[in-house]
Amino acid sequence: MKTLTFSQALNSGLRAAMEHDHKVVLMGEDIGKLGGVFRITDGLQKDFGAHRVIDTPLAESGIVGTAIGLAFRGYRPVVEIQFDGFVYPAFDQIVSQLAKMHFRSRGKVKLPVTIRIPFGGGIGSPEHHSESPEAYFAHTAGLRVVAPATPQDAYWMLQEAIEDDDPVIFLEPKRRYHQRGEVDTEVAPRTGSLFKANIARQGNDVTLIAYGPLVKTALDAATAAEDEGIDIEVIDLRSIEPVDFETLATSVRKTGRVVITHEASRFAGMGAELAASLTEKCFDHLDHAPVRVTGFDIPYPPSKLEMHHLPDLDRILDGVDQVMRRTRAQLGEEG
Amino acid sequence: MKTLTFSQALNSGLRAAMEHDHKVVLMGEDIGKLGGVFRITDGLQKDFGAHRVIDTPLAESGIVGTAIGLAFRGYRPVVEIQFDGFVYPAFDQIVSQLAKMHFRSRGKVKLPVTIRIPFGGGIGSPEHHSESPEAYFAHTAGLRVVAPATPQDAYWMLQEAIEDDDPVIFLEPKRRYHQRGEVDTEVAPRTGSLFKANIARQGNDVTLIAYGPLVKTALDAATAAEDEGIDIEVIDLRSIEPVDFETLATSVRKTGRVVITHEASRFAGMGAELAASLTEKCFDHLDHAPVRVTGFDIPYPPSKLEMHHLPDLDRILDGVDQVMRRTRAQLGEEG
Amino acid sequence: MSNTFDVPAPAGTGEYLQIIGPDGARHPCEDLDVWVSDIDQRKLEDLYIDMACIRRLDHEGTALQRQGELGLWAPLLGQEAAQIGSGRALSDEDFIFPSYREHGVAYCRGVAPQDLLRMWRGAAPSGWDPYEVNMANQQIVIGAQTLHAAGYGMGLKLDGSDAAAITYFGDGATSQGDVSEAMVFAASYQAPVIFFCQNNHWAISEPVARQTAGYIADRAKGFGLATWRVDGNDVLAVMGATRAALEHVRSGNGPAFIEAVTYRMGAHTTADDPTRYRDALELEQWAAKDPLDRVAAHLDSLGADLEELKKRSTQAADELAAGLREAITTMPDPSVDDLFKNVYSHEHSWLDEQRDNYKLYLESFSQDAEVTR
Amino acid sequence: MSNTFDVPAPAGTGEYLQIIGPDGARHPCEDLDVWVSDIDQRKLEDLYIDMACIRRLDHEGTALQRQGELGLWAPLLGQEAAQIGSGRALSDEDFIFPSYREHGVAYCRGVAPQDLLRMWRGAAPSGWDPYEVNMANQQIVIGAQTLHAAGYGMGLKLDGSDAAAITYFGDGATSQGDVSEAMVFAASYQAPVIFFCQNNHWAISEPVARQTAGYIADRAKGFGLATWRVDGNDVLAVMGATRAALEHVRSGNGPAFIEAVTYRMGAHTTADDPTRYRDALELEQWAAKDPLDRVAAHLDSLGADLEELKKRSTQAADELAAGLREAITTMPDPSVDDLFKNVYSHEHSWLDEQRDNYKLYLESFSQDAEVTR
Ligand SMILES: Cc1ncc(C[n+]2csc(CCOP(=O)(O)OP(=O)(O)O)c2C)c(N)n1
Ligand SMILES: Cc1ncc(C[n+]2csc(CCOP(=O)(O)OP(=O)(O)O)c2C)c(N)n1
Ligand SMILES: [Mg+2]
Ligand SMILES: [Mg+2]
Repeated sequence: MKTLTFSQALNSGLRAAMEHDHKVVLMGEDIGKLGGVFRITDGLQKDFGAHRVIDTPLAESGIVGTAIGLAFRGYRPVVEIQFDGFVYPAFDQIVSQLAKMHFRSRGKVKLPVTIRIPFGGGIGSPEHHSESPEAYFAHTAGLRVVAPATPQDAYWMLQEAIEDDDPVIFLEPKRRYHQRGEVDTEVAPRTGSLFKANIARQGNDVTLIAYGPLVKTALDAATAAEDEGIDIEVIDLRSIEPVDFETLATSVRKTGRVVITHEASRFAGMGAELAASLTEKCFDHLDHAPVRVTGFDIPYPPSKLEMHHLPDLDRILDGVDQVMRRTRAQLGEEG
Repeated sequence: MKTLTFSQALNSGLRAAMEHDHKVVLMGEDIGKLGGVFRITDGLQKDFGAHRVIDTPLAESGIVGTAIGLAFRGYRPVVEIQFDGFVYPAFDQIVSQLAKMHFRSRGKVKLPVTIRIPFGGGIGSPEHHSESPEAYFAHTAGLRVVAPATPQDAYWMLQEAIEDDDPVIFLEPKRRYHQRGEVDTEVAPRTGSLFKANIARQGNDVTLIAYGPLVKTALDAATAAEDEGIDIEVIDLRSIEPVDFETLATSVRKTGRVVITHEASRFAGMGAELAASLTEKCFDHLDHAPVRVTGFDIPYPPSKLEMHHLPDLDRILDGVDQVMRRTRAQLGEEG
Repeated sequence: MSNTFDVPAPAGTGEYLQIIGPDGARHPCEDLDVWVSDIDQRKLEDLYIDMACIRRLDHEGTALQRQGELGLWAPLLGQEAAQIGSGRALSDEDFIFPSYREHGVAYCRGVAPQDLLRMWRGAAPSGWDPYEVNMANQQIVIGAQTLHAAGYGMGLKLDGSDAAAITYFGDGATSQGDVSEAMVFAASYQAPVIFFCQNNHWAISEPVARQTAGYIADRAKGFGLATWRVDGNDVLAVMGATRAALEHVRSGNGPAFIEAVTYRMGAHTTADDPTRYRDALELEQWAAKDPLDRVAAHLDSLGADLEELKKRSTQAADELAAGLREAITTMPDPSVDDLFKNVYSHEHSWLDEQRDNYKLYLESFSQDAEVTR
Repeated sequence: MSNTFDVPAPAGTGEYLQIIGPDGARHPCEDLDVWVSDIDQRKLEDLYIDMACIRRLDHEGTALQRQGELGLWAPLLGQEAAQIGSGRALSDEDFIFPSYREHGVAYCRGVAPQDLLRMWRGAAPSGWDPYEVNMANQQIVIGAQTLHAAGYGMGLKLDGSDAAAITYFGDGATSQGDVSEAMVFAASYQAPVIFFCQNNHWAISEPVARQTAGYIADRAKGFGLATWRVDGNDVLAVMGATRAALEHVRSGNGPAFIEAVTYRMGAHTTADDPTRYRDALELEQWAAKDPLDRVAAHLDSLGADLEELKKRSTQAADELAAGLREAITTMPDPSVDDLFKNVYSHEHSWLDEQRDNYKLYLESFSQDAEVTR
C-alpha cells in the first residue's frame, strides 16, 4: 500500500502497463520531456525512450488516426488528448474508424487503443478546458467508456483499459488529479471488474449515481444527508458504456428512489439514459421519477461562474429532497 | 397547393429563401452542376450563379469553418453535408465553433448557419450513408436541431431554419425524399412554429413520439392499432432541440403511456432524453415506463440486415403492447 | 450573373514522367527506366493481361449492379495502369490502405471474388481478412485511411521492418485535413509510407481544379515528401515510380508521394450520372490515352503476337468473370447474429441483452404463429 | 534505447528576409524596401514605442496572473515585432482572426483594457465586440480560426470589397488539418486572405521540427499561396511583408502566407515551466536578436535621441499599465444571468425553463434563511 495522488497512480499504471507489454506505446502532445501538461507521463520517456513515449505533431485527428495504424500493426497505443475540448478534431477517426473497425472487418481487426482524456471542470480554466464529452462516446456503438474516481481505481482501471482488446475512452477527472489515496499496486491488472459498478457507500433510502469527479461530491452529500436521517447508497458507475445495470437496478429496487449526477449538460446526457433505463427496469418499484442533477445546457461557462454550473453538495441534496418528495419548506418544518 | 416530392419541396424552399434574402448562399460538395447527389439543389446554380451555389473542396471541416467565416461577414450560409456519416470531420467546427460563438462573443456574433444533413437509413447503402447523428447535436448547447417529416413541413421548416439567427442542424429523412405530398407554398416562412411539435394524429390510449423518417411508420402503426382497438396519438417532434415538452406532456398526461421511436442507436439517444423528461414531468400520470423502439447499439449494419435494425410497424406495435401491458400471448387470447 | 466562384480554369496536366506514350511508342525516361529494366516483353504481356482482367472485373461489377446482384459499384475504368502498375510493384509484406475503388489492387493481392463483392452486395460491412492479404478493408470516409497508413508505417519503423505501407486515395481526398495530417506525421517520424494519389480528375462532379490551384504533387513536396508525378495511364511509368518510391522509403529516407495522372472514364459509382457535369469531348480525349491500347501498340511494335495475347487475356478475364458470378450466386445472406457480432470483441452486458431480447421478439412471431399482424 | 522517434535535428532558421539586423544595421532588401519606404525616423520611433507598450502589456499580464487577478496569461515576449509590424500594416477595414497570443495585435486595434483581460480573468468567455474593432475574439482551439478567415475572405470577394482577412496562428498549428483546409479553400476561391504564422519555434514543449521536416513557408507554397518568409523579430521586415501580402491579396491574386521567424522568450502560458524542456543557451541566442534592441540600435545610428525616446515609451507604457490595473480593479464579476444569456439569440423553451428553475433554487436559499445546511 502506498499513498499516491490520482496523477501518480495513473503514472504508475502506465508504467506497469508498459513494463507488462512492450507493445504498449504512449502518444500525445507534450507527453515526452514535459511529461504532459498534467505530468501524467512524467519520467516515462526518459525511462522507456522516445519510441515508446511519442510526442506527436499538434493534430488530434492525426494522433488517433496513426494510433489506429499502429494498432493495425500490432501495437497497443495509449493516446493522451491534452484537454477534453480538444478531442473533437479527432471525432471522425474515433466514431467512424476506431469504433467501427472491428465490426467492419468482421472481427478480423482488433484496435486496442486507449484514449485518455482529462475531463470535467472545476479547475478555473478558460473555454475548451472543462468539457464532459462522455455522452458523445457512450452513444457511439463500438466504444467502451470508463472513468475512475479514486487513485486506486485509476491505477488498475487504466491497466485493464489498456489490456482490453476493444477501444476504450478513458476519462480522467482532472480536478481530482491532486487527490491522494491509498493504492495497492498488487491489485492489478485483471481484477475483471472494469465494467462493474462500485457501491461506494451502502444505503437504503436513495440510490445516488455518479462517476468520475462527482463521486467524491456524492459521498460528501451522503454524509451530509445522514445528519438529516436520509440513508443514501452511492454508486460509482466506473463504466459508462457498458453500464452495469444489474448493480444499479438491484439498488433501485431496494431504495425506490434515484438521483443521478454528472457535470455534463443534461439534455441527452448520460443522466437521461440512466433515468430512462432504470425507469424501464424498475418502474413498479419507483416512488418518484429519477432526478438528474447536472450541468446546465450551456457551453461551459467562464471560470468565475463555473461553481454555478457544476453540481455541488447542495444541488445534489436538493435532488435528494425531490425524490424524497420533501420540499425545502417541509424540511424547514421538520428540521 | 401543389403536389411535390420531399426533395422538390426542399428545392422550392431553398429557392424561396434565396429569393427572399440575397445573403443566403448554399455550400457543399457537388451541389452545383450536379445539383447534389440527391438533386436537392437541382437547377439552383444555373439560376443563382456559382457565387451563391458554391461547390466546395472535399473537406467538411473546411465547409463548416468557411461557412462560419461567411456568417461573420453577414452571409447566411446553408451547408449541405453529402451524407450523415460525413459530418464527423466537421464535428469540431460545429461543436466548438458554430455552437459556441454566440456565447463566446457575448451575443455580438450571430452565426445563422443552417447545416442540411440527409439522415437515416433504409436506402440500401453501404457504411456511413445511413447514420442518425441527432443525439450528438442535441446534446450540444448552442445548436438547434430540427427534422421535417412531410413535404409541406420540409418546405416551410427549411425556410424558417435559414431565417433563424441561431445555427440550425436541419435533418432530412433521406428515405422519404421521393415521398409525395401536398405543399402549400403560401404557408411560409414564419409560421412561427418551427420549434413546436405537431400532433400528427389524435388519440387517447398511447402517445407515440417520432420524428423524421419514422413519423410515417408511426402513423401506419397507429392505423394498424386502430383495428385492435388501440387509439394512438402520434406526435411528430419536428424540433429535436428544443423539444416542445409542453405539447408532449399534455398528451402523456392524457394517455398515461409513451412509446418513443427513432432509427438512431438507443443508448444515450434522443429516446432516453424524451423518456427521462416525460417521466419527470408526468410520473404520477404514467401507467407504464416509457418504451423506446429504436435502432440497436451497433454500427449501422450492411443493407441486407438494415430491416432488422430499423424500427418498423411490428416493432412499434410491440412497444405499444408493452405500454398497454399486453403480452403477445394475451393478445393471442384476446384477438 | 457574377462568376466569382466559378472553378478556375484547369491547371492542365502539366509535366509528368512517361515511358510508353498513348501511341505505344517508348520514350527514354531517365528517372524511371532503371526501375523497370527487368520488364521484358513477357512480363509486359502479363501486365497487359492483368489490366485486361481488372477491366473485365470492373465491367462485371457494373453489370452485376445493373442486374440487382450488387447494391452499388465504383468503376475503375481508365485507372487500370495506375492500379496494376503500383499493385504489381509491391511485395507481399507491404501493407495497403485503399479507398473504395482499388479493385485492381485487391486483385493483385489475390482477394477472393466473394470477398471482393461482399461489401458492394450489402451482405457485410466489408470483405476480406486484412491480415491474409496485407490490405485493409475498403475505406469510404474520404482520406481517413491515409492516417492509418502513416501509423502503420510508424509501426514498421519501430519494428525495424523492411516493409512499407502504401495508401491509395483520390484527387478530391487531397483537400481533407486527414490527408495533410497524414503527411505531417509520416514526415515527422520519417516513416516508410507511400501516398499514392490517383488523380482521375474528378471527385464525383467536381474537377480537380476545385481542390487545388497547382499540382497535387507540389502539395506533397511542401510537406517534405519525395515526390513523383507520373502518367497514370502508363503501366510502366507507374510501376517504375512505385518501385523508386518503395526503395526510397525502405532505405529510411522518409515518406514518398506519387501522383498518378489518370482519368475516371466511367461514372463515379453506378448511382452517378456524369453526363450532368462533364463534356463528352474530355472523355474522348482521354479515351485516346487508354492504358491497355498503348501497351498493345507497344507490344505490337516489339513484334508480339497480339492475337494470341488477346486470346490469353480474354481467357483469363473469362475465368475471373465466371468466378465472380459463381461468388455472387453462392454468397450466403448474413444472419441476425451478424447484426450483433463483432461490435465488441468480448462480452458487453448491454448489447448482449439487446441481442437476446431481439431474438426473443423474433421467436415470438414463429412460436405464436396464430398471432399475425 | 532506440532513438527512432526522436525529433529530427531542427531544420535551422534558414533564409529569410530582413531589413534591420540584430545589431541594428540596416540591410538593403530588394523585396521589401519598397514597402516600407515611407517609414521615416519618426514613424520608426512610433513602432518602437508600440513594441515597448505591448512588452509592458505582456509584463503586466504575467504580473496580474501572479497576483491572482488573472486565471491565466499567454506571454508574447519576443514576438513584439511580429505583432506590431503586421498589426500596424493593416487597415481598419481588414478583419483579423487571431489565436490567443495576439495581445499586441489587439492593442493595435485599440481594444479596451477591460476587454483585453476579461477572458484571462475568467470573467467572460471573451472580451471585445468583434465588429467594433474588426477582430474576432481569441481562439483557443488550435487552427480553427484559419477557416473562419478563409470564409470571411470568400465573403469579401463576394462583396467586391477592398478589405482583406488575416489570420494569426503558430508553428504548431500548421499540423492541424483545419489550417491545411483553410489554405485549400482560400486558394480554390482565390480569396483575399493572409495566413500569418508566428513561428516562435515552440508549441508548448515541442520544437517546430516535430511539426515539419522543411520550412513552414514551403508548406504554403505547395498549396499555391504567395509566400513570404521574414525575420519575425524585425519590425520593418514584418511590416513590409504584410503590406506586400496585402497588396497581393487586394489585387485579386489569391491568398498569401507569411512565416515570421521569431521566438517565444517566455513560458507557453503562466501555467507552463519551459525549463523542463528547453535549453537556456537557445534562449540566450534569441535574446541577442531582440526586436526592440535592434530598432533602438538602428535609431541610434540614425542619430535619434534615445534617451528621449525611452522616456516617451516608458510614459506610454506606464499609462497603458495603469489602464490595465484600473480595468482589473473595476471589472464587474459576471452574474448568474450571464450563465444562460447568449447561448441562443432568442427564446429556447428548454433552457429558459432551466434558468427559471435555477433561479428559484437560488432564491430558496435566501428566502428560507432558517433552512441551512
Ligand atoms: C468524408 C467524406 N465526405 C464525402 C464523401 C462522399 N464522396 C464519396 S466519393 C467522393 C469523391 C471522391 O473523389 P476522389 O477523392 O477524387 O476519389 P475518386 O472517387 O475520384 O476515386 C465524395 C465526395 C465521403 N465518402 N467521405
Ligand atoms: C485543438 C487543440 N489541441 C491542443 C491544444 C492545447 N494547446 C494549446 S496551445 C498549444 C501549442 C500551440 O503551439 P503554436 O501553434 O506553435 O502556438 P504558440 O503557442 O507557440 O503561439 C497546444 C498544444 C489546443 N488549444 N487546441
Ligand atoms: Mg478523383
Ligand atoms: Mg509556437
